[in-house]
Amino acid sequence: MQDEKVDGWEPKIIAFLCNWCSYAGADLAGVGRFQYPPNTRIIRVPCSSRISPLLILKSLQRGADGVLVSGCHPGDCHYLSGNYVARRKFAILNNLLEYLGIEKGRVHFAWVSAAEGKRFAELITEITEEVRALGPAKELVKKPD
Amino acid sequence: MKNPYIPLAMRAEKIIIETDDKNIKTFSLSFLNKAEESSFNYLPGQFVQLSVLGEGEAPFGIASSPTEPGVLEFTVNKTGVLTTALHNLEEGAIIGMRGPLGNCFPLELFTGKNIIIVGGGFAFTTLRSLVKYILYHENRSQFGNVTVIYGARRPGLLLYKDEFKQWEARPDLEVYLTVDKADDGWRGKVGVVPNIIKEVAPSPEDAYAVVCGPPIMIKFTLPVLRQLGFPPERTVLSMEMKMKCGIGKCGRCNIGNKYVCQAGPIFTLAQLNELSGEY
Amino acid sequence: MKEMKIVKSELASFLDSLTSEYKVFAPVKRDGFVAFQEIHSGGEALLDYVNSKKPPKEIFLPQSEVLFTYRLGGEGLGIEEPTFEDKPMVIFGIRPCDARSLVILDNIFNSQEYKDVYYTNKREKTSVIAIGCNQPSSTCFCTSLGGGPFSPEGSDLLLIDIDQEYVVQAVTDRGEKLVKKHSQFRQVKPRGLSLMQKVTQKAEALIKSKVETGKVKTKLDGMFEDPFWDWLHEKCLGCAVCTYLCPTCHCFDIADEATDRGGRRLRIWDTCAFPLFTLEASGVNPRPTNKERMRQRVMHKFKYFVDNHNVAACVGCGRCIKECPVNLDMRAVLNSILIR
Amino acid sequence: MPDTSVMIRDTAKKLLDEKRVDLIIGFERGTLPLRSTPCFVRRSEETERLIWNASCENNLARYLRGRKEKVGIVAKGCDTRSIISLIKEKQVAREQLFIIGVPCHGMIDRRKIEARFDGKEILEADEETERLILKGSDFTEIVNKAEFLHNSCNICSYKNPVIYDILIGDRVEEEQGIDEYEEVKEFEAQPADKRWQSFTNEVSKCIRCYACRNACPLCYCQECFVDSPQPQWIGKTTNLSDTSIFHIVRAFHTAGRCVDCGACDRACPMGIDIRKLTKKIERDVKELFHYQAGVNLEDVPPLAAFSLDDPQQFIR
Repeated sequence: MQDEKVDGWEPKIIAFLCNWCSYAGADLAGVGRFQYPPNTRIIRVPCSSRISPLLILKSLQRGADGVLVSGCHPGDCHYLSGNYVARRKFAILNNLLEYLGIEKGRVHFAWVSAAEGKRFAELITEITEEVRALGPAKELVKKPD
Repeated sequence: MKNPYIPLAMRAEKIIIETDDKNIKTFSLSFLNKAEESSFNYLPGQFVQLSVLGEGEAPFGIASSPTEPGVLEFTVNKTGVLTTALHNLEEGAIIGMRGPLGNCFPLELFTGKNIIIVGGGFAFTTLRSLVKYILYHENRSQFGNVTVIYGARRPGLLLYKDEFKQWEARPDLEVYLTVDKADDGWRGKVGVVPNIIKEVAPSPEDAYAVVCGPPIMIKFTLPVLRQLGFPPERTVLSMEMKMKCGIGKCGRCNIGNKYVCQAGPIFTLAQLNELSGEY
Repeated sequence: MKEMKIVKSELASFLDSLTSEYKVFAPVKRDGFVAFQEIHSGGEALLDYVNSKKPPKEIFLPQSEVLFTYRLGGEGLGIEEPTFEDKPMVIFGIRPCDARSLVILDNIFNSQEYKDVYYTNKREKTSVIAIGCNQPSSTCFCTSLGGGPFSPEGSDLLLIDIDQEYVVQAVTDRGEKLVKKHSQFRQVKPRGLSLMQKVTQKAEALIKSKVETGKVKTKLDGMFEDPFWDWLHEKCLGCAVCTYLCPTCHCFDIADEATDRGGRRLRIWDTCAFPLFTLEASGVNPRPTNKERMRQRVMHKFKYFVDNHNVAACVGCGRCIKECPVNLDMRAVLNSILIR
Repeated sequence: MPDTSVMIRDTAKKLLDEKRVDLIIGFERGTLPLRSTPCFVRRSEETERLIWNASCENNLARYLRGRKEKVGIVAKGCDTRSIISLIKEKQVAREQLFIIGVPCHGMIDRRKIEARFDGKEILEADEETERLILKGSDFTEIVNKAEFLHNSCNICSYKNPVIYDILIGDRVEEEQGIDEYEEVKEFEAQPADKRWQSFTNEVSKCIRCYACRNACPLCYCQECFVDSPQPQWIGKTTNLSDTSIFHIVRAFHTAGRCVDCGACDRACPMGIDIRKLTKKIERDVKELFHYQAGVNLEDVPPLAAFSLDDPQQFIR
């Protein structure tokens, strides 16, 4: 069953990382040889504000067990205010998803700078464990009817 | 009874790029199951639905002629989801095909008549089928003089260049190629298709005009043909509408009370005038 | 046509006996409205209702239906056609207007040239048991379209409620066989027949909405370019309420849904009200505004369909009238066509 | 005091006669009891069709976009709020409009009446100030209007038009001390799995007719995400996952724009409780960003703005 943790199941996590900070942070994690679980698939985007709620929901629909959106810290946005706009958007989305009963811990938001390689590795480790604890995604997964 | 929604499996034997913008390719398809080939009987003007599974289905006029068995050819202009998917395929790919669908050019009416074939841009596909069919040695004598007027915006966008070269060399066919804008090597005519028709001024006597092209070309071609004396009953058009089922059920390709997929795609202008409807 | 009767208290046992042999669909109350659903015991069927929210066409033409599935990687296309269930079906409790709609849909899906196996497979194995309408709604205008509250067309059996029992008309051989096979059907007494007369006359008189649809067709023949269409659509929202809830609207889309290594091709309800319906990949749309789309809906139902099949694609069930969010009433549309 | 309908007609007639507008969008008598229907009047003599009553439930702001002509529009409180949103989003110009504001006592929810009479059809309805006289084939009943108003009307605190060029009749006293988020709070109080179940129960009724989207004055994307062929964001069927995403994303798109006029809810033929989503978002926008849609022309829409100290506890 989907609800049970299947033997050998590994969570799949989609991470949308902004090109200027978080992606560089991920890069630095690699260069610095900070270990983190391999469950995350990274999609590089120009800015965290590029991420539409649709991309997050679509990820959950098509088999992601967790989603992370990460951008520059406030004040650091390459486009000056992209992350501030994103912050408002995600505040509403985050509340809405929780309100509808989508488990907390499926969708994550973070600020990771280009200098935070270690933090990136830690963040991914934490998120992976949180999603692992939740088990495979349930609510929005598309099942053929 | 056969399920009309199930496509047959075809193999893309050859895919060639037709135009210099690489947006138009011609696909030569062969039947994976040879038994299906023998029951696939078509005539010029008919179309099929081609499928790329997972991407969908779209209608394409058959560009080859039934006089050359073995392959079916389709010329595909990259515009939407399905045509893009087709363009991304490589030779050897398996493509779904349903058909043949729709009616064909009124070949019986054409018998013994002169035929003026007018095409523009990418819309020469079923006209090519018609030309090849007429030129086939067993068929040629059944038709009178054949005139082909075909134009594109510029030389690089003309389809079937090698074939046109052969056709131009034939004595039993008059070919006029034209472009809106010539380049250095261009030897043909310069000007839009309606103007070239005026210039060539084919006689309407005992003749049918067959027109296929972009809406703007059709719009300006029809008055010219009328002026030359071609009555609506002897002006033949091939129509294009968005289609899904291809078998007169899904409800979207109608012009008035006729479904283009079943009653068409070939109509005479007289028929179209009678059908009030959007197209 | 021979009349029989069934006592109301025995109806559930009749349906019970059907459920063993047939897949039985009947009206049930769900989410606050009436819907046709498979029942497993006779008691589940709802008997006193005006009509279902969604028309029973969805039993034969579901909102989405798998045309085939495919798996990539093998020889050829890897297509697998769906298998059809052998079990025969019964629709019980359908209204005469909806039963007629099936006959109208047959024109499309069971045509000479191309038989739609998905539809016909279900249609051919289904017995239709209709219940006449003693209490037609004020939005019913079936009598204007060649039907009526007790029209037998499309039904195998027609039940007419005469209080404690139903008079049963076997409309077809298939209906006759059902009657013969089940002990719950008995001889009807003359009193029952005269009651039936009264009931049907009373109900027919209740249908006050009348539209001369025959004349509508003649008018529409010359109305394609009429300025009428310029304002008719003005309040229309361009949603699919009227067409999706229409028992005769049948237009559909075909779309693929891909998964990792395979997928399926689906047939999905579609509607002339949506711009996407006719939008070509090139960006050209022959019906670019609400005007053309509204004209198409009216023309398709009351002219084109009549031209091609000699019957209007409307049974006067009134669903579009009841449910339109802006009260764009088809009866009013038809009447304003008549005075053009 | 003259009747509201008469005043609307007179105003409309004057506006058309004086050529101050080319078109009046208002309501006329519908074809069914308890129904009025949008009406488009271009000639002075046709203004007689215009009416006003408690079944003028549609939000006419929906018909304003894309018009070139000068428009006079009959507008309730909620409609004027939608108009403000449209003006802010530059979908319609203030100068182009003549707003005929009509204070509103709330609109009748005919589904509530249907439920009350359990399927028995109402054949005739007469409206009085506070009561409705409802007649069926074998009954006549008098009911209190107030008991059968739309949910959005019950909690409305903008019964009076927010902007207008003329106000028809007297202002209505706004309700004080109503908790407009009671339903949202009730929903929130349930455990997460119950909430999800109740949400999916609602959207499982969806037939993808898009009446909610098309009735909404603010749902005007040139290409709605459900209509995009490439990428095709979600499937076209009534698959539960697809309909869930449709409703979540559509509701999300109303953030900072929704004025809770209830048009989506009223349009839905399947009775889906769409406001359960939009009302939550509306509250969040108010609480998080101190913004309320359509209450003035000045405030910058919340998703086109930001503040350095916006809440971010949810971000790691």
